[in-house]
Amino acid sequence: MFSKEKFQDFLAKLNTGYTPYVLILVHIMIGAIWVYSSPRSNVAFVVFISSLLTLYGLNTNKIFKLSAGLILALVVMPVLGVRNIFYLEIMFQISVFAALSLGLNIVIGFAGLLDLGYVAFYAVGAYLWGFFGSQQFYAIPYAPGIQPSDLPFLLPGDMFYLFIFIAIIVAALTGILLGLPVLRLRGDYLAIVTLGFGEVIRVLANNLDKPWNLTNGPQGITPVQRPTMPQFAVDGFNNFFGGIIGHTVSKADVYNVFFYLLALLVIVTIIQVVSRLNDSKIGRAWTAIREDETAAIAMGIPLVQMKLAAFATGASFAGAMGVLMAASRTFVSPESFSFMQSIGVLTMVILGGTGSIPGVILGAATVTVLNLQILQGFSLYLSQLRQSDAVIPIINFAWKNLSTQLDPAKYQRLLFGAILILMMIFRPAGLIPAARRQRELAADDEE
Amino acid sequence: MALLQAIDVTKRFGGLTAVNKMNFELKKGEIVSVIGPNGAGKTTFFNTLTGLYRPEEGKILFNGTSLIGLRPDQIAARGIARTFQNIRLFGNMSVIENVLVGMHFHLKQNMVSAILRFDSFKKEELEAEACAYELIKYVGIDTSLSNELAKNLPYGGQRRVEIARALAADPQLLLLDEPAAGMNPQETEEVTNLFRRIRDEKEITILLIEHDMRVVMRISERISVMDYGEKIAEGSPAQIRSNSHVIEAYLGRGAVAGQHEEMVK
Amino acid sequence: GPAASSTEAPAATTQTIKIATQSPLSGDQSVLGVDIKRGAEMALEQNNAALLALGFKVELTPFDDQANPDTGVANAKQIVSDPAILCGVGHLNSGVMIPSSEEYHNAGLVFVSPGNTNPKITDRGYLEVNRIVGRDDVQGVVGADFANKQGMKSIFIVHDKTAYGQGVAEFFKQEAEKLGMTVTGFEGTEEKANFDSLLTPILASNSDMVFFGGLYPQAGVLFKQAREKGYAGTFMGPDGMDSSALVDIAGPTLLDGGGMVYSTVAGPASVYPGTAKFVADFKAKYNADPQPFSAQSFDSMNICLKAIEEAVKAKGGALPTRTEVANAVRALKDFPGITGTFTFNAIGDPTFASYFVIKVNSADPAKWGENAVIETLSIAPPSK
Amino acid sequence: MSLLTLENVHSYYGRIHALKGISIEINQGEIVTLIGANGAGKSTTLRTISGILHPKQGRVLLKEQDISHMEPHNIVAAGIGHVPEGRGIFPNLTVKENMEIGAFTLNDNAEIARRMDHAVTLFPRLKERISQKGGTLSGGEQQMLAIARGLMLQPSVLMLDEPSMGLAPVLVELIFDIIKQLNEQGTTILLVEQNALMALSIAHRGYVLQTGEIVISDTAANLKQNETVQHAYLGVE
Amino acid sequence: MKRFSETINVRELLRPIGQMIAFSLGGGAVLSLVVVLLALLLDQTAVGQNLQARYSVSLVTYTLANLPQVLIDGLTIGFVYAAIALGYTMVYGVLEFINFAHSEIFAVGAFVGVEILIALKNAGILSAASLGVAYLILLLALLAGMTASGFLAVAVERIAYRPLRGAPRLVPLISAIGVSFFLQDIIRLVESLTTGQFNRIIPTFGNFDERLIFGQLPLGATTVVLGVQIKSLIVILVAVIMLVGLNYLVNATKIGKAIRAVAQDRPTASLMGIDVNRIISITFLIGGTLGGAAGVLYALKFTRIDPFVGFFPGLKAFTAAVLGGIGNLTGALLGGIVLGLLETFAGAFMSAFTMGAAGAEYKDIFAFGILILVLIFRPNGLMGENVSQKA
Ligand SMILES: Nc1ncnc2c1ncn2[C@@H]1O[C@H](COP(=O)(O)OP(=O)(O)OP(=O)(O)O)[C@@H](O)[C@H]1O
Ligand SMILES: Nc1ncnc2c1ncn2[C@@H]1O[C@H](COP(=O)(O)OP(=O)(O)OP(=O)(O)O)[C@@H](O)[C@H]1O
Ligand SMILES: [Mg+2]
Ligand SMILES: [Mg+2]
Repeated sequence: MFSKEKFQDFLAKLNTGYTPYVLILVHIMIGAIWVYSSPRSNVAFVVFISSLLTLYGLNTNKIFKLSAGLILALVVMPVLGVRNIFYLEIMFQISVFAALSLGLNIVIGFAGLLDLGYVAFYAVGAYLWGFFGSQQFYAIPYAPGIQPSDLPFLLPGDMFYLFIFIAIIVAALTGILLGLPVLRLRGDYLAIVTLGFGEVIRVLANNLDKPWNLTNGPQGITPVQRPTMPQFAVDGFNNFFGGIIGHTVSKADVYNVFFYLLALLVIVTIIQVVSRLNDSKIGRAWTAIREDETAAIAMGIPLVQMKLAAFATGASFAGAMGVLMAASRTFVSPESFSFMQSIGVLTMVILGGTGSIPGVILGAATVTVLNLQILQGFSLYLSQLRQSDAVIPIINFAWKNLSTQLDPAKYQRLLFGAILILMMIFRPAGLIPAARRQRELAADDEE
Repeated sequence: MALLQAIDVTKRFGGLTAVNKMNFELKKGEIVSVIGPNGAGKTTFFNTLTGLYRPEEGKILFNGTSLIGLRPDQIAARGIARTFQNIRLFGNMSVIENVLVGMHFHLKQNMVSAILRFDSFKKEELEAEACAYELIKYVGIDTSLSNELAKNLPYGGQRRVEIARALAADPQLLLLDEPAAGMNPQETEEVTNLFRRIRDEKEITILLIEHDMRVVMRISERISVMDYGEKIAEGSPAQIRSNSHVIEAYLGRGAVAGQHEEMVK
Repeated sequence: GPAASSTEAPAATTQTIKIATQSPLSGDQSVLGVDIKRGAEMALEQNNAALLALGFKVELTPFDDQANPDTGVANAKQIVSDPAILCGVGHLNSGVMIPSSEEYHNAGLVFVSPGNTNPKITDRGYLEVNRIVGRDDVQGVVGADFANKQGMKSIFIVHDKTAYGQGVAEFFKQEAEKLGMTVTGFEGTEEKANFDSLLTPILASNSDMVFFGGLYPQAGVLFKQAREKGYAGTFMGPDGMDSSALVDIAGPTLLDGGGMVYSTVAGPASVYPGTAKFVADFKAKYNADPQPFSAQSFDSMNICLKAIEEAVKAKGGALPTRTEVANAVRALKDFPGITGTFTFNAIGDPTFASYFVIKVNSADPAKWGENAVIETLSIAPPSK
Repeated sequence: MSLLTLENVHSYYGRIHALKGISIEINQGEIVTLIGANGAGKSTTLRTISGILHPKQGRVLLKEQDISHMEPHNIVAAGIGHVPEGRGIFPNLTVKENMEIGAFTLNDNAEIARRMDHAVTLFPRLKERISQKGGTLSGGEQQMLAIARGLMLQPSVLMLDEPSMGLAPVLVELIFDIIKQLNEQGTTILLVEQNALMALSIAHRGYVLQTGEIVISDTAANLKQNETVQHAYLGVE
Repeated sequence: MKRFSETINVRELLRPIGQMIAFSLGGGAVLSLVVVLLALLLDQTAVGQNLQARYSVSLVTYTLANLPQVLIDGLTIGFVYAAIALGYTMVYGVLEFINFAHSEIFAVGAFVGVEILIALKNAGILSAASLGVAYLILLLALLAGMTASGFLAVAVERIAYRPLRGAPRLVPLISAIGVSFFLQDIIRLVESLTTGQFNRIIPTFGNFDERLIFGQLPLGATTVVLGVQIKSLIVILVAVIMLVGLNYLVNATKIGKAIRAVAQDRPTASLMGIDVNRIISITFLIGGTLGGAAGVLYALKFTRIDPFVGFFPGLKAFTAAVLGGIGNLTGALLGGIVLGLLETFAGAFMSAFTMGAAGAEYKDIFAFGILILVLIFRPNGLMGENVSQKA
């Protein structure tokens, strides 16, 4: 007979001794080989990246986890990625959104401040490099669209690295500037004010083409420079991995790898910073504020100062990521910073598990993969069916006859919405709940 | 010199004067109680002392300097810690974290040192933790409960954690708002002894509000009685117990008062 | 000849070629995006015979760019990673097209754009990027010239704060000022419903004409409210106005006063008979009128099909490479589409795109096809 | 036959097993008191009776009708009133509105007004504060309001959870007087008190709870004399 | 039998109307004063000259001549916002969460109302309708929209929010976002199944589009025609009725008291004999009904709707609710009026005062900027009262 206890025992056994090591390695191998041999299979890719979950979840020693993670992220992924750059792009976007989610998580998860305009800081970073890393400075006198295309660049592309740091500072300052007046507000007021602020930044980006053309309005700024990629790096990559990859990799693809790695670096930094802060008096003060502001202030915690710290820290990561994004796309436009983006990042945080670092990363990965890969893949599959002669067996319905109104590609929001609702109903604490919160929920669920 | 001095403090809510020209003095090392009928203005008076309310009139001097206009966290940093009438712990933080929060402004770490983990940071954290354990033990909580979420402790335990958290700030003055409410006689006796120890061993001045005469009469060196926002009497426990005005307005003549007498004996 | 080859070489095994579309299929811009996909879909269904005869089955792979650059780029990477995709049709938003086309360019995959009028799209000079619509800089100029000829003295310009709408409006303004007309106002608005506040300066300016750079859903509401408030001048707009729904929204008062004209690159039925058939087919298939850019999408897809066909033939029936298809697109001469006759120049703009100025004649949406062409121009893109 | 019966009731907070098989009987017209240390499960017992918590096992019977799975509002309608621990004042409703809500199940406006008059004569302080928001009352005033609100319903069984908490000694006396009066007028009372001595002095019977289990049940008079009780709960050394 | 005055609390009926008048007059007066002062100050500067050159009128004339119409327009849109804001406030007041799906509930109301009108039009009834019948038909559409939205809101609460009651605060928020997405596409699906298109245009009928003219003000070479459309009057009227009704319900009836009690403390409310689930359902029903009515009115006023129509008005309405003090019904009204006036003033005068450098595109920034400013000085909104928990 099947019983829950037996099953749990079985799971527990799987997670002791050498078994988890074997399981992890097998999972990684299967995933990697599958993706390698059929580089366009979405299923293969999902199997592959879910090996990160196995790696995270199973019980192995730290050094093994770390080295397996490093090899996976730094070697296996880039190699598989350049065989199908779509995967690299997905990994890149996961990294970008994971970084944003981690930043937002500081604000929401730790300090308990609901920020609905978080992409504003992302925009600040992106436009910062967008302006200084392009010809826009010389285009100021021209209305959007009518400037000559042979204007010089203001700064060399390698200033990009410097601007990552400048963006951190500028975004943090923007955070403080916004925070100063509004952080005294109660939760939901803050939510709507930040939402407004997000809109203000987007509208400014869209409108600051008049009277001086600073942002080039809705047309966006392009080309935004990238840091130079030395030829030897490209050659080196090809020499080193050429054999496995099977074709020579172009400079453009090596750029993709570069930005992917850079995003990883930012994430690692954020994780370090966040977990260290969380484990200090600052983190404790944030949690205390989240729990009871009055008691916190009576205990000597300077409320506004600590909230500002949370706001600024969260903002600074978004700023850095903005610079990265502008350079990798070589293009910035207001469309990237809509309210929907803010909501998207918020969804990642809550879906993953508010306050939980691994949870938030998983949330970012899930939403991104869902949005770019699974839902699109599903739609494409159905669209193919519709163009084929396939028939649904029993009811004898030809896919061809499916009404064009029912094209699933058009109803991604419906699917996405349904997934959100179901997730919240069945897993309200998120995919990987924060350790503390888990206990809280267990105790509360009777009420 | 007086540790704390309130001169003509007045706090109004709309038309209601909750605290009316309150004059009050506290010497270093005293244990003083404030009693008075419900709604007399005791908690409000506490809130003006700790900066949660700003009085409309009057002066508050602590060690000779004015507290008026300071934020609660600044006042806390000057050495006044408190507990709340309705327990206000950080329910989803562990017991030890609650106590560590109380140390907030004593810790020298900042964002940079926390991120870079200097040796000084590690040392300070270890010391703080050790100190927190000490305090948890001191207020009478089993240290095995240190990592329990505060809200999962029984009521009496939570009261003690609140006291530990306040002590963590290493205050000169401790304000306790009905610390024995909701405790049974045995526990009440335990915390009463705890307060005395805190004063004797840590040399912390204590000002407390309490309706439980078993506590008030036993440990107070002086009692202030408030009614309708004003101080109506002040004196030793014996004086207050026999003050007919206080009996009338507050103690009552019946069973309760009698019982307390009985109990104290 | 083609006839001969089609009879002699139906390959034993048919190979699959795919053509991608990218446009917003979800979200609030899907009104236009879905019809871009539909236009392409219809073209594929109607005109895949030639390639089928050559032994190639052509499939459509529609992608949803959600009007979002990030999604667009990710899709682009997925598109270029599928070797079966040889040509693409898209996008709606220039903001999505510009970063996505970097990927198409890197992968050598040719795209034909049915709707991106932003000059920057082709100014980069990529072989893989083409469009069959006119550029904003030309369409704006056409409009201003027309207004000038009609004797308009003062013009209030409004745009929708999109790359498209503002683009046209900027060039309209530039040309109008050059021609000596007074631009009484130049304002952008993302508002879709309530134009009361914007109408205050419009009415106060007492302008002869209001030019709206944008799309009909917004324009219709604006024009309606302007008439309700007593504006009696002429309305004008670019090809984004070309939908019968415009009169449906704006109501009969649209034709009062100076009436309404619009410039367009899409030929009316009288000039391009294919258009009428397209509209009829579209209605039959989807039970709805085609939105702007749908006919262009139909043409874009046909160009893809034709180019692939030419490339296959040039290779003797073998599967062409992407670069060969891209070159074949550029090699097309006077391709007869339903919205014009197309030849691409060195940067992918159509040489001599045709522009029409059309006057709305009836408030009945059913009679949208009877609108009169009052001016026809054939203009080359500005040389770079 | 007893009016209110708990049969082997088990209640949980998530995984915390708070009541471990409690059986209690309360007869018509009695005052029954529950005493026990902090966290013993006294409040949990009241919550289980009033339906805020549903027992995982066991039954709660009101005149032989099983109410263990009824919703709180239906239980109130059946005549059980509960003045909760921590007072549960609606902070943004005025004192008057708080009291009106107490009589929610009643539709007779005149009767409501009459009861309100009665309640504020018992607690003149509330009359002074009648249009103040509940949340700004002092602790003791809130306690008075909670009790007054409980009186508005005039239930057949009234459960009071630590009614004397935070009240001045004079008022504690008053509260106990009121409880006695109510009982004399026919209300059955279930009383939870830290001030066990006073509770036992007005109760007919009592139960002693310890970590979720009933360890002693006896008449009030006997309990008062019981050494364990004296030592642990009455503060007699 | 009781006498009328005993059963009906007249004060609660009149109070909101008085407040409404006071807010409208007050808000309008303040803003008018500001622009007139600005105009007087800037008249002789480059700003004035620029306007003179463009419109050949002085800045002061321009401002004064346009002012009355701007006030009328601002109030109209303000009442639209207020009507939507009531729904948000209602739900927020009880569950303390931002019902993101309210904008789609609003949209559904609009679609149901408009579909009925389209059906009537296709049946030829609409064009044949006399004026009286036209009003009846509008009422019918309004009621249909209200019913649909009301029930939808209740269903949404049952399915997507109720299971989440005990969860942390942000969880229902995400669920609401999910519902919002879901409903958007459902509307799209349903609407395009029938006609292939998912946007709808409300048929023209009755005399709703007519404009009542009050007079004319000369402005340079042209005149400003003062007037208000009949449909705007209907919008205002219905919004006022909704507000007064809702205010009465919440503040003067037993159900209202129960709603407020549930809002503050659910377990205790249930101990008072209140059926919490029922009250929450009623709240959603009311909120949804108001949303549906607002949807139909919105379609009437602005002609064209699509599945995403709810988003921006929803956002504005929520801003209005916060501006006024969320959870406070009168606050929602005040917030709506202030926001409506502000953005209309900004849109109408910005370009004149900035020499054309910035115009209507900044009106939203203006709205949000003012929101931030107000909240700095009144952290709980204009009408919000601060019931701080006692220490
Ligand atoms: N924010 C406020 N607004 C209006 N009145 C208030 C406010 N806070 C307190 N009050 C009133 O001020 C008076 C004093 O309240 P306070 O809480 O200081 O009393 P207390 O002496 O602590 O009483 P208790 O012993 O019952 O706790 C009370 O009557 C109370 O109703
Ligand atoms: N909401 C809750 N979540 C989790 N555990 C709870 C909750 N409420 C009570 N408990 C636990 O259930 C047990 C019984 O608590 P209960 O409140 O019934 O005790 P009590 O006898 O009323 O104590 P007190 O005298 O402190 O009021 C305790 O261990 C307590 O920690
Ligand atoms: Mg008090
Ligand atoms: Mg209890």
